[in-house]
Amino acid sequence: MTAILETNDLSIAFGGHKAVDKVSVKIPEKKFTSIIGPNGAGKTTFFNLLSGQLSPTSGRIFFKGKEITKLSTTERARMGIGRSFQITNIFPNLTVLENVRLAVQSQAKVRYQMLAHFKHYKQFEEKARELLKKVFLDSKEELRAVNLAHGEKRKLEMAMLLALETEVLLLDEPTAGMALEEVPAIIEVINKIKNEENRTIVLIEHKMDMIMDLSDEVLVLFHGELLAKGSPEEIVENETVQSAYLGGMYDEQLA
Amino acid sequence: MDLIMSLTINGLATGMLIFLLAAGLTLIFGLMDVLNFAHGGLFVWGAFSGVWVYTTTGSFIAGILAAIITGLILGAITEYLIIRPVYGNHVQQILITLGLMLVLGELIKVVFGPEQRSAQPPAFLEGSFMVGDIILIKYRLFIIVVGILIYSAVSFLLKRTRIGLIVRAGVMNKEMVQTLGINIRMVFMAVFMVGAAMAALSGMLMAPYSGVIYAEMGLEFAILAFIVVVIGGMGSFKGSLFAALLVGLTQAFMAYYVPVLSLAANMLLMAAVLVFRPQGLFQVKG
Amino acid sequence: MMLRRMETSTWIYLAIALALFIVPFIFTGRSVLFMIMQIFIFGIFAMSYDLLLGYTGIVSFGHAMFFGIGAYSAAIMLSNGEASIMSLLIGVLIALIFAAIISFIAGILTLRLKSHFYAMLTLALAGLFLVAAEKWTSLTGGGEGFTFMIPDLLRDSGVMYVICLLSLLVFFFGLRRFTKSPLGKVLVAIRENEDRTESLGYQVLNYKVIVSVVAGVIASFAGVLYVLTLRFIDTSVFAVDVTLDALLMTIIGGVGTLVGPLIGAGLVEFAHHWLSDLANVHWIFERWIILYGTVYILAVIFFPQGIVGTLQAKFRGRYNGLAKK
Amino acid sequence: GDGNAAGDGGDESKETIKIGMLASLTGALEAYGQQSKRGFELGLEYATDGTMEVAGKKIEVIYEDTETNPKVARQKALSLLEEENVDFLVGSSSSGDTLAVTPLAEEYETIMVVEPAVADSITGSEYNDYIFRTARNSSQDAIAAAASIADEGVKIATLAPDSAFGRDGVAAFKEAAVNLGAEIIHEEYAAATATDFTANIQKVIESDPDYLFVVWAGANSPWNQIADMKLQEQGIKITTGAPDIAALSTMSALVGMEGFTVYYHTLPDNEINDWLVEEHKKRYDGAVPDLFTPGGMSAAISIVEALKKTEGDATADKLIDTMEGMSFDTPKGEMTFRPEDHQALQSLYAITLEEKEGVDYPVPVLKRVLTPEETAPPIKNEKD
Amino acid sequence: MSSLLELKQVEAYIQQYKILHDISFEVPAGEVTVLLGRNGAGKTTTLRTIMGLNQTSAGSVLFKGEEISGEKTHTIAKKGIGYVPEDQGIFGDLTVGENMRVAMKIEDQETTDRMEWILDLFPDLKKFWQKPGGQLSGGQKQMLAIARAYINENDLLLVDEPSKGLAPIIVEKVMESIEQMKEKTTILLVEQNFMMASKIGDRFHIIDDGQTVHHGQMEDLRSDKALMKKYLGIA
Ligand SMILES: Nc1ncnc2c1ncn2[C@@H]1O[C@H](COP(=O)(O)OP(=O)(O)OP(=O)(O)O)[C@@H](O)[C@H]1O
Ligand SMILES: Nc1ncnc2c1ncn2[C@@H]1O[C@H](COP(=O)(O)OP(=O)(O)OP(=O)(O)O)[C@@H](O)[C@H]1O
Ligand SMILES: [Mg+2]
Ligand SMILES: [Mg+2]
Repeated sequence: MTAILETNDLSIAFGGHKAVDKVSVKIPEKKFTSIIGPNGAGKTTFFNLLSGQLSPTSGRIFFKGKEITKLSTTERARMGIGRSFQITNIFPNLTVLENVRLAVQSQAKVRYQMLAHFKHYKQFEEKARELLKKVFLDSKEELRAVNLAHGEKRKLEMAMLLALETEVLLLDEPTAGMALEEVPAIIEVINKIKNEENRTIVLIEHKMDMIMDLSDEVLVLFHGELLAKGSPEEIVENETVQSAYLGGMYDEQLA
Repeated sequence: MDLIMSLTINGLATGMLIFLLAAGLTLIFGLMDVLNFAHGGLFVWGAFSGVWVYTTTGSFIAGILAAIITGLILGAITEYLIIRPVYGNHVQQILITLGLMLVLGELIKVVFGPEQRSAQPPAFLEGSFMVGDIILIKYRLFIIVVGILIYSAVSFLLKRTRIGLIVRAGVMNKEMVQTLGINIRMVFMAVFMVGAAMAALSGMLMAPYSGVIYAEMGLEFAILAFIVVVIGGMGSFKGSLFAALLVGLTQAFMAYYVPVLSLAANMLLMAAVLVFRPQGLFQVKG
Repeated sequence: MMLRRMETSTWIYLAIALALFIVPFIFTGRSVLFMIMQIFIFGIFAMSYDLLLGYTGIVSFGHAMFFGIGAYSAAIMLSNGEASIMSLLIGVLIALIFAAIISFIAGILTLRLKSHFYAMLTLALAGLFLVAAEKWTSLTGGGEGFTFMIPDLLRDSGVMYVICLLSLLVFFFGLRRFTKSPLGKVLVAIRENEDRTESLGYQVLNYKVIVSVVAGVIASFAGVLYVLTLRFIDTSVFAVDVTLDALLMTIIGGVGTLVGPLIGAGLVEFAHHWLSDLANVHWIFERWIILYGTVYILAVIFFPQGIVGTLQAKFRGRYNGLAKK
Repeated sequence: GDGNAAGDGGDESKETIKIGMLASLTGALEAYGQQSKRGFELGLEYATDGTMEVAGKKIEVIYEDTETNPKVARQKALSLLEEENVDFLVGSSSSGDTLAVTPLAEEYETIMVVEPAVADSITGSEYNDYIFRTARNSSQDAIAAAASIADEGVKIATLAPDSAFGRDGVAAFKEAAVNLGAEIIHEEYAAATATDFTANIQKVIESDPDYLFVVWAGANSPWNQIADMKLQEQGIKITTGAPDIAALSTMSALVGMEGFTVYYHTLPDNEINDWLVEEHKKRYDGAVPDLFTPGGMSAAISIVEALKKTEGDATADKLIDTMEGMSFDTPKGEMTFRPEDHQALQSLYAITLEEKEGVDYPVPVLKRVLTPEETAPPIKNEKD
Repeated sequence: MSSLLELKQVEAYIQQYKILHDISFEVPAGEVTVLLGRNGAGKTTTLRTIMGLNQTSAGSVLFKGEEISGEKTHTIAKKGIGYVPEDQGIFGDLTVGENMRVAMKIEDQETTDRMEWILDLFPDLKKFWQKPGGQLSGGQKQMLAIARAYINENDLLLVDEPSKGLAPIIVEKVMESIEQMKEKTTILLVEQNFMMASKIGDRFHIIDDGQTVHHGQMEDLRSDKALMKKYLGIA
């Protein structure tokens, strides 16, 4: 098993507060890794470090064995690290299709093409439609994104993320605030990606049932440190994890 | 030494005047996140209405009051009609207040006539006295005092009262503040009125300082105010004071030692700040 | 084959363009042509401004700087050398290169910051150019300005008219293509949500700098045409008013559309002419700026899309305006 | 030149003489524009004895606002020349507007009477045959300024805005003053928009002159600060050109100052001026004519006088012949268009500013009339 | 038992879209009433309409027997209603402390006591007292939003999805806190986390497509699998 992403004593502090503290992990290629941990444990911050939104105070990050610690967000995105955000982040005034098309276009070599008509790039549009189908949004492509329901916006984000053709997908609470009813649809999308796309997925979630269903491996962050890692089953059994994160309710929830 | 003292005092006075001008602008931006390019218009209106009352009644104090009242009234109208529809949208704010600036400047000519008007300091502030070889111009000392007073009063308001917090919170999320039982519209209007009154007051104080007022000075001084606000850090009240004094002193000393560059001094200062410290010398937020 | 692929709107524009070529045969008076030429020139200038404001969401307060650079480059070349086509071409070349360099530097420095910083820096730079033009008297004639000769060919206002019209068409169709290119789409994305565009892997700064340079170069060309029609130059080409004019034209006509600024230019020039003529009827029209400003304010509040944008929204039933920031 | 530029204006059969006047009727210089306009109206009336006719032809005037914007000036001039077919252009309030128009006068072979723009270049480097100027030019101002104070051994410092206007003004003054034996010991230039003059005045004090000559035109002015910094108490006398009445009221700190002026309504002693003052008061609510009112009037008189001489012939060539060297009476006494550069030589006035009962600004009181010969400027055009 | 809040046939629009068609329910004093319904059913809109952030186009909203529809939001808030919005409504540039201070209507012994209680409940807030709200983690923001609503003495609290994005252990704490709050304050809760809703709710109303379609006691719902499947998509 090769690690596609690897961190080495990765740390970041915000004015003395260590949000991520000496985390060394290996994220296996083409596997599904989940990150859990209490609120404020540093999960989102860890993602921010991986994707380049933040730069670490110390430690190093490797992507396919190459060090990327000093690279910018865009450079990393182009190498193959894509992420979704905890808050929805789309182009509100553009149509659903235009949203995805922009993402598709960013992958092409025509980023600075300023003389040709975009209509000549039919392939972008086709690809975008295909992706929308994948996330079950094909009926809404002409709607302005702002008018989508919350769950649909998250699906749109997924489509845009898929368009980036990145090898690694970092998903930050893709189902937050979503009705129970909608959750399965998202899980389906994620599952589809996992099975069909052959990509590495890293997921942050608080919904334990989802974690249990999807993950190959689970990492637990606590106060910025890596508290435990292992298969979902191992993690649920882990007593420290139970007292620090799951609390007494977990069993009930599963019930 | 005398020379340096003299340049310093005069530079400080100019700086304080600029500060008074910029204070309203920075207040409105810092608290309400509104870029008010009509600031210069309020400034000229303060100057003209104040000077008009001052010259007809002969009372300087009455002139100052008139300017402040004009500022408050114009501020209320402006906030209600012009600013309210564009809260939260910088681009639109810039565009719309620029339009208001044109209208206010031109209206001055309709109401007060197109000619420039002169204004002299009141008798009790006229002239200067000499301490050793240093000439102290009374009116300038007066301005320095007023500047310090206004700075202290506003700082107190911002730091020691809940008003400052409420306004800042209101900018970030108006609805949320309302659900906390606060009438944010009134608060916003009040802040805008205070900002406008400060602009008007500085117009009135400027009049005897430069001796003349004219309708076009609005845009000119608004640009100066913006330069100061950018140098100080958008929205930082302390920054504006500091930047205004810096600009005042730079002007005074540049004019003496490197007159060639004095015309470009403000612009160069701002360009340098934008390049090396774009958040301004005293930035409060990212 | 090519022809059939063209959009209907293109046909309409081409028809209008053709009609415009006939104008000099109908109105032979120079003063009418002069006015129409000014509309073309400011139309070009406003389009370049719209590229910044309407398409990319960048506010500039110093666009006059590029206009002035173009104007002075041409004027100085023509008055110092002989008034030949050659000197004019050299002047144009200098104008474009100079504008490109300045806009590149201004862009690199401030486009990475929040919107108002670019506005302020361009304002400052334009101010510096104004000061320089006033002080460098030997080159610029200072505040009083100077008159100069233009190549004989261009002295015929019919020829000048055709040149202005051709320039307008080239820039209009060029920019239309530009905004509909893949790159143009990215610009709109930047306007709508800059952070997101960045995280899609687009290097936003590069795009903004490209736009800033393109807009600067075009504005500078408009400046060249302007002095050619005026045959006189003074520092007023660097004045804030010039930028404000572009702003008003763009807003009133419609941001984010190219026809908008053109219509805006026509309307503003025409309204200006007409309203100030009405001053003989009633003194209030001497204060036409009040009227003008009021209309403008109302436009920003009630028709933030401008004339063209509002019409488009009506027809398409779709609202496609300035993003809320 | 242009195909249709030929002098339609010279059409003999035409029954009216059309004059197009360009002035800043709005904008920064609007006060000046209004003065010229009033003066011009009164001037026509005076010169035609109220008939508004000359040599049997009616005179019609079209006033256009340049908005102090060269583009608008040119646009308006073109429409005056083409649509209205005017026989004369008059104007304008700013030198920039004027320079944008003067080449058109040549192209359309139409006489333009420049009033009140002052730039030397109008009748200097940018001169053409169709331009006549009733306004005084910057050099005349400077010479007048020098004449009112300069003398053998007088030490003078200068203060001027750092602009072409300021620097040219000082240069011309310097030449004239040195000719009169004075010595310029210091030149100081301040930003045209400055509000603080401490540094400049400080340097002037350090140079310890007898006089400080100030050239100032912007709305902001150094007068208060000059008074506050007690220059006069330190033995430095101030001198400058007295401006229009609105600006005079900013100079109350300078009572006692010696200087010069282009015009103040009590200064010239002649019948035309008496008429002007009276009519102006009658018509405008008791207001007296201001700095540029007589200029406007002079421009009107010069046109009517020229037409009288050509018996109504408005052909440019004929007019040029007639007007070169022509003398005519104006509220400021006799003026003469110098044949070489078409600049009207005219009287200026050496004055002292004095306080006067019932007037809320310092009043220019006549010291001496500076004759046209005395203030004749150097000829600067390259006319052969 | 008298009802503290009563909605009668409320209709409301967002822009031109009619979102609420017929919402009618009562909130009895001293209980926890839960609004349930699928995504986009109109739960959030209902809360916003009560708060005066949305205008009603028909129907009435009675609070303590007094009509409050049409009143300004701040007036409604002053009558004693607190609100935790769905998007948390944190003032990003203000510190945690300042966020709390803005909310505080009065500073007396009572509030000081509450403050202590809240800070014990969410120690993270105490730890990050000086930190700008915008820099908190998603869950910490949620805690702050809840804390801010608890600080004032209110008769009624409207809480929109408090458990969103919270770790299970924190969800538990929030539940505890609601149970404690219940002693003094009536609560109207919107919650997707059915486990939580069913545990602390006394009665429920189901909203579907802008209409109240069903209501009853919480105990009954838990056993009614058919109903759950029909309206909540829970198998
Ligand atoms: N930009 C920042 N500046 C200062 N502190 C920050 C910043 N971003 C995050 N933090 C702090 O770092 C810690 C970790 O935050 P992070 O957002 O990574 O938590 P998380 O594990 O994602 O939590 P949650 O599950 O609630 O989203 C928190 O205490 C947060 O307040
Ligand atoms: N600004 C808006 N413009 C148009 N439609 C809107 C807007 N806001 C909400 N809606 C629509 O109103 C309906 C009700 O939304 P609401 O937010 O009340 O649902 P909800 O029950 O709270 O859903 P959720 O569980 O996702 O929070 C949805 O169909 C939504 O799409
Ligand atoms: Mg998080
Ligand atoms: Mg909701």
